[in-house]
Amino acid sequence: MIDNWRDAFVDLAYFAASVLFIVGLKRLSSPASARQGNQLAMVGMLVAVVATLFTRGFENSNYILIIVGIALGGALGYLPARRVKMTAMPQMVAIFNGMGGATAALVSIAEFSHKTDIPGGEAVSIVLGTIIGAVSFTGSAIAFLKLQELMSGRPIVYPNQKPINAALFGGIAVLSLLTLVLYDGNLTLARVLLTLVFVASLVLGALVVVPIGGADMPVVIALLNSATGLAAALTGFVLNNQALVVAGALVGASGTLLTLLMARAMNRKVTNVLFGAFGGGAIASGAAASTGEAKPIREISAEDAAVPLAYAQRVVIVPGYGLAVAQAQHGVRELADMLQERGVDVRYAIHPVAGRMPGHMNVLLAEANVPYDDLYEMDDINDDFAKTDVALVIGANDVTNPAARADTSSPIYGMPILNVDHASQIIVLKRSMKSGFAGIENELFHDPKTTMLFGDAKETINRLIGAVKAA
Amino acid sequence: MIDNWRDAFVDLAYFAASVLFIVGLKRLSSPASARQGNQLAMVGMLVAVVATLFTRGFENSNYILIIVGIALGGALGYLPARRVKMTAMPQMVAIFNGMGGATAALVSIAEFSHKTDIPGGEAVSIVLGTIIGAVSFTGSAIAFLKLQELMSGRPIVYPNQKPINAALFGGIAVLSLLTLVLYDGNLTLARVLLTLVFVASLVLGALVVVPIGGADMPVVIALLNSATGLAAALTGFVLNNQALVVAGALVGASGTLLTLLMARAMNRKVTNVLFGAFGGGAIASGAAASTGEAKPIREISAEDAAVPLAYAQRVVIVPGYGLAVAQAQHGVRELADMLQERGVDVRYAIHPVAGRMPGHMNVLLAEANVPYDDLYEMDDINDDFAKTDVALVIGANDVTNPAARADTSSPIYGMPILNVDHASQIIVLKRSMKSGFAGIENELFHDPKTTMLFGDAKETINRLIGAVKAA
Amino acid sequence: MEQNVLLGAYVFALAIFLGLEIINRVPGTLHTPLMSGTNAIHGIVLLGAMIVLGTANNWWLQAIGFVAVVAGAANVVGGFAVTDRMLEMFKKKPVPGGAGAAAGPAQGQGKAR
Amino acid sequence: MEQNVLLGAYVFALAIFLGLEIINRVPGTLHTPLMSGTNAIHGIVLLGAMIVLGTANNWWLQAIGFVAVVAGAANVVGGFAVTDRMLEMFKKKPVPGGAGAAAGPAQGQGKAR
Ligand SMILES: NC(=O)c1ccc[n+]([C@@H]2O[C@H](COP(=O)([O-])OP(=O)(O)OC[C@H]3O[C@@H](n4cnc5c(N)ncnc54)[C@H](OP(=O)(O)O)[C@@H]3O)[C@@H](O)[C@H]2O)c1
Ligand SMILES: NC(=O)c1ccc[n+]([C@@H]2O[C@H](COP(=O)([O-])OP(=O)(O)OC[C@H]3O[C@@H](n4cnc5c(N)ncnc54)[C@H](OP(=O)(O)O)[C@@H]3O)[C@@H](O)[C@H]2O)c1
Repeated sequence: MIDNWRDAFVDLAYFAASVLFIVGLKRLSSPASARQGNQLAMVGMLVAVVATLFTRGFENSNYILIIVGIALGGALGYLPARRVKMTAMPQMVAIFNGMGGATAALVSIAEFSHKTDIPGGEAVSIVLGTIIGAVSFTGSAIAFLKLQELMSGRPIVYPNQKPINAALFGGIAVLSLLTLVLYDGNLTLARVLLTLVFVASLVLGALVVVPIGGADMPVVIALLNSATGLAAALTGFVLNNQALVVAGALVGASGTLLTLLMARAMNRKVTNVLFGAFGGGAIASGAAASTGEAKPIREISAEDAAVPLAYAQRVVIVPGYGLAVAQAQHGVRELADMLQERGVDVRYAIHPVAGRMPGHMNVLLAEANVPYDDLYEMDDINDDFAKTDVALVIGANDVTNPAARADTSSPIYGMPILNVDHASQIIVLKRSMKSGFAGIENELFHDPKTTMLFGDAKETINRLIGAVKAA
Repeated sequence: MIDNWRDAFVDLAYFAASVLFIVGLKRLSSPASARQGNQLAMVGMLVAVVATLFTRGFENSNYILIIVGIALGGALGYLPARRVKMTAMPQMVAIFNGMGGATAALVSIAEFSHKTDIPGGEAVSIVLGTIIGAVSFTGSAIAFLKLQELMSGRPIVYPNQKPINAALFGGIAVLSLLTLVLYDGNLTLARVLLTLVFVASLVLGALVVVPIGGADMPVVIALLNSATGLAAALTGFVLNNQALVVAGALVGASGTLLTLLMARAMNRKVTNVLFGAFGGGAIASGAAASTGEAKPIREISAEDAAVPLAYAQRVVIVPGYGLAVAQAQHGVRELADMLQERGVDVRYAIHPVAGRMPGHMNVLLAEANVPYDDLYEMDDINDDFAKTDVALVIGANDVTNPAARADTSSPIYGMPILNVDHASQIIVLKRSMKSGFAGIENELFHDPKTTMLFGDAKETINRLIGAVKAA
Repeated sequence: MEQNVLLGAYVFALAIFLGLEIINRVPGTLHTPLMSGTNAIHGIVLLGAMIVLGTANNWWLQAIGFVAVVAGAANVVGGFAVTDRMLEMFKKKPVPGGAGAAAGPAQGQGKAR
Repeated sequence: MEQNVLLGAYVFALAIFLGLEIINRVPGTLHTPLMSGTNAIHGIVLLGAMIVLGTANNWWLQAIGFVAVVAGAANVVGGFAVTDRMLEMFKKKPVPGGAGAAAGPAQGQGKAR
């Protein structure tokens, strides 16, 4: 009787947790309620974890291990999460995602290694959970290494890349099928095979991600994230635990859609990200970039740039990836404050894929305490460039490239861009004439209205601050 | 083995049907794909019905009854559905909804009358399914009678209405509880009790809907629709049939939300609809209407009205409930064609709650083959009234009432309205100075720019057509 | 059985959430066809009636089952037919008769929102 | 069991549809927090690790289970913490220092879309 109540409590708690995840995810996907949504999901997780402690059949001696494990893992997760710099968020997400994938794979393997009468559906779930979890683990780990620059962020190409991956994939498929065919008769052999599947999947995960460039990592992480969700759902099937199925499937589906949305926002195809470099575009643009050097540009000094800024009525700041690289957000904020004190109307134009992860600029500028009201999304500010005296482009490139609007042959053709070229005057801060992420030349820099202020963004901004003070 | 395959086929078909319902509903809720969505749901239903014929345990002799029953019911549904006039759609939906409610109640009763070892959860589902199905049946029937004008459409008030309903409701609750308490020991008695619950619920459904005015019926039908969905889901629990659970729950939830959206669109509270007349507003407006007679109005003849129409550049036609009553849509279409041939730019302004059901005007005008491109939703045309020479208001009243914008004491304050009063000239076609659905006076009719053309809309339009020809 | 009830509750709750999510933000024009379309969908209860009638082993159950099948079939067929008729009217028609401007079909759909 | 698998499939499919429905049309600004938030949610697989460890009856299963619990807990706690930090930055702050115009909080939220 008591046991029945206990089971009912656990079941009910899982149900409540599932509902909390759904509502949380729903709120997470709307800006005003996003934080609350995350907190609802947290509550759901807490409920589910506590309920799991009441599962029947636990060995008493294992409780202490569980508690210690959770405390240890929690600390390992919490400390870096609170400390890490905002710009390092993507690699944090990657590493946590890898942890989840590892968990799913280990749980699948453990279930296979101690259960005996495994029905067919469960066996399939176990094998798939092992593969997907393992791929997600090593894939995320490589993504972490690349983003953290412990490994080169450039696409790494090794000989026979495609045949090797194909062979590995085929091997995993064959081993998996063998496992499923054999386990009913020879469980011991099947267990060995599953271990091989696990190891091969680990290698596959790494090999698939190694050739992908660092800038594409957000898409890759989003995809691996959705894979881990799927693996969690599969684990749920094996354990007959609906909270896992619901939460895992939610994440699997929403993660997949999110991946597509992110890829679309940066005008990339997911297949391109996974299986190729920038393709034809990269070559064409390389050529364009080299011929581009011939066209005239106008350089400007910090002192000369300070004058139009200080005496403008309206300035729009266009931040890009270079701002993040240079960690110039605090300087920018200072410069903007100074200009605002002088009565200049300063606003920030935020392109959805400026930087290297969606929302990168928002997070970065928020870190420097830029008031949220000064940030304008692309659609809200694009018409205002025509009325802008100075557009200050800081380490942004592709998101201002007018070729996206007009040049059908450009690899970024069709990507919505900021209409920086409509401003009366444009000042661009970057280190050289090098191209940005898409590797293509930017006509904007040759526009007669544009002047270039070369140098690392952080230093240049500091010089600008000094010059504005003097102006 | 064969039987296993058979079961698997049925299960799979139900699963496919559920997915088709979901995708169908999804497409139904977007204008461009709505028809396709309905057809997908149809396919789902067909799949589910065919699969059910393969359920195991059917008596061979009953197949013929099933086929005859489906054919008979199908014909009873199909023939009126194809023949009925567009304006009679709401009552058609009501009667079909009632059929569904009856089915759910009957299935619940039948299950209770032949099953023996009924678990608690199922018993609860049976009782609730009986009550909700029965209420939905008679409620929908009364709604049908009212809309079909076989019964007065006015709110019918009988003495002690509230106590009677409360007593009935209490009686049903007590009988239901008794049924649930007793069925385990004395199933025969419980069966009798359930029959009483059924009968009482039938009476309750009728009594609840009788006092509601005909104009509120769309909201009531939407609510009963969602109730039938819920009853179907409950039946699904009893029969352990997930297709019923999924489809029923989908309809239950979406129907409830739809009810709220519809009520909000006509600025009504669902509780008001169910439990009260128009409340304070009705009284206040009665007073306003009587004092209103004193204010000046300007009448116009059809001949005089034809001239500004024929020589206007831009005419916007504002159809309302009176157009539906007068069945004047074909005349209006003819008039518009004539004007367009003369080079006048004629458009229709469609208010979301013009008429007596959402989308009423679209359906009505579509019936008269008005090109869909000429219909403009409120938000799309409201700014254009200022550039309109003549606004031709045909049997519309509340949806043009400027009090909704300005007069905070008005019962319709806050309802978005068509900015008819911004047009250069306004011609209103109605029979008298009587008020519309909300029962309040309309300042628009006293606007110096407004002229009134009294008479039944159909006749007046015909006279207008003649006069335009002559002009 | 226990397990079935629990899973049934998940199915029910998820379908509820899904229904709410799908209907959120539909334009007013679609309220009536949607009401009528969902009306047809809950006619799925016809399956229940078929099962009752199919497994009926006395005249009394046969009678209830038959009535239920007739009513359910009317709900399904009538509901879908009415909805289809309504939606048919919504679709773009060739601009009839002497009317002037003929706009592209894409435009017509765009305005639907 | 059969029945469980079937119901599990319904739960899975409905959750998939629900996930797709919810994520449809999110603004770009939320892509990263959403990715990170869903990342934390799939940490639910920690429950699986707890069950493995809790029911483990040999050192080998205990070892796998323990590693899995640690990794799962890191996923959950770290994921939620990172997401919360990100979202915290999104919320409206009092306009700092000498900056000019101070806008109402309602406005700030409205612009978020
Ligand atoms: N947001 C996302 O989710 C995401 C994810 C992946 C890819 N992407 C892609 O990334 C691009 C983002 O566009 P974007 O305009 O922000 O960046 P971008 O096009 O990559 O250009 C960044 C520019 O910053 C300059 N820069 C680098 N370090 C700098 C420093 N320390 N100081 C000053 N300047 C520096 C670089 O020029 P120099 O070398 O000459 O200084 C470079 O041209 C888009 O193509 C987008 O599709 C975005
Ligand atoms: N669409 C919905 O879903 C729905 C559902 C329920 C309620 N409502 C409510 O209904 C109202 C709809 O507004 P509405 O402007 O369309 O209609 P309305 O405000 O009800 O006014 C209709 C007008 O048409 C006139 N009329 C009636 N029969 C006529 C005929 N044969 N020829 C010419 N005129 C005739 C009436 O005046 P005379 O008697 O002087 O001719 C009446 O003032 C709103 O208040 C709305 O909230 C809407």
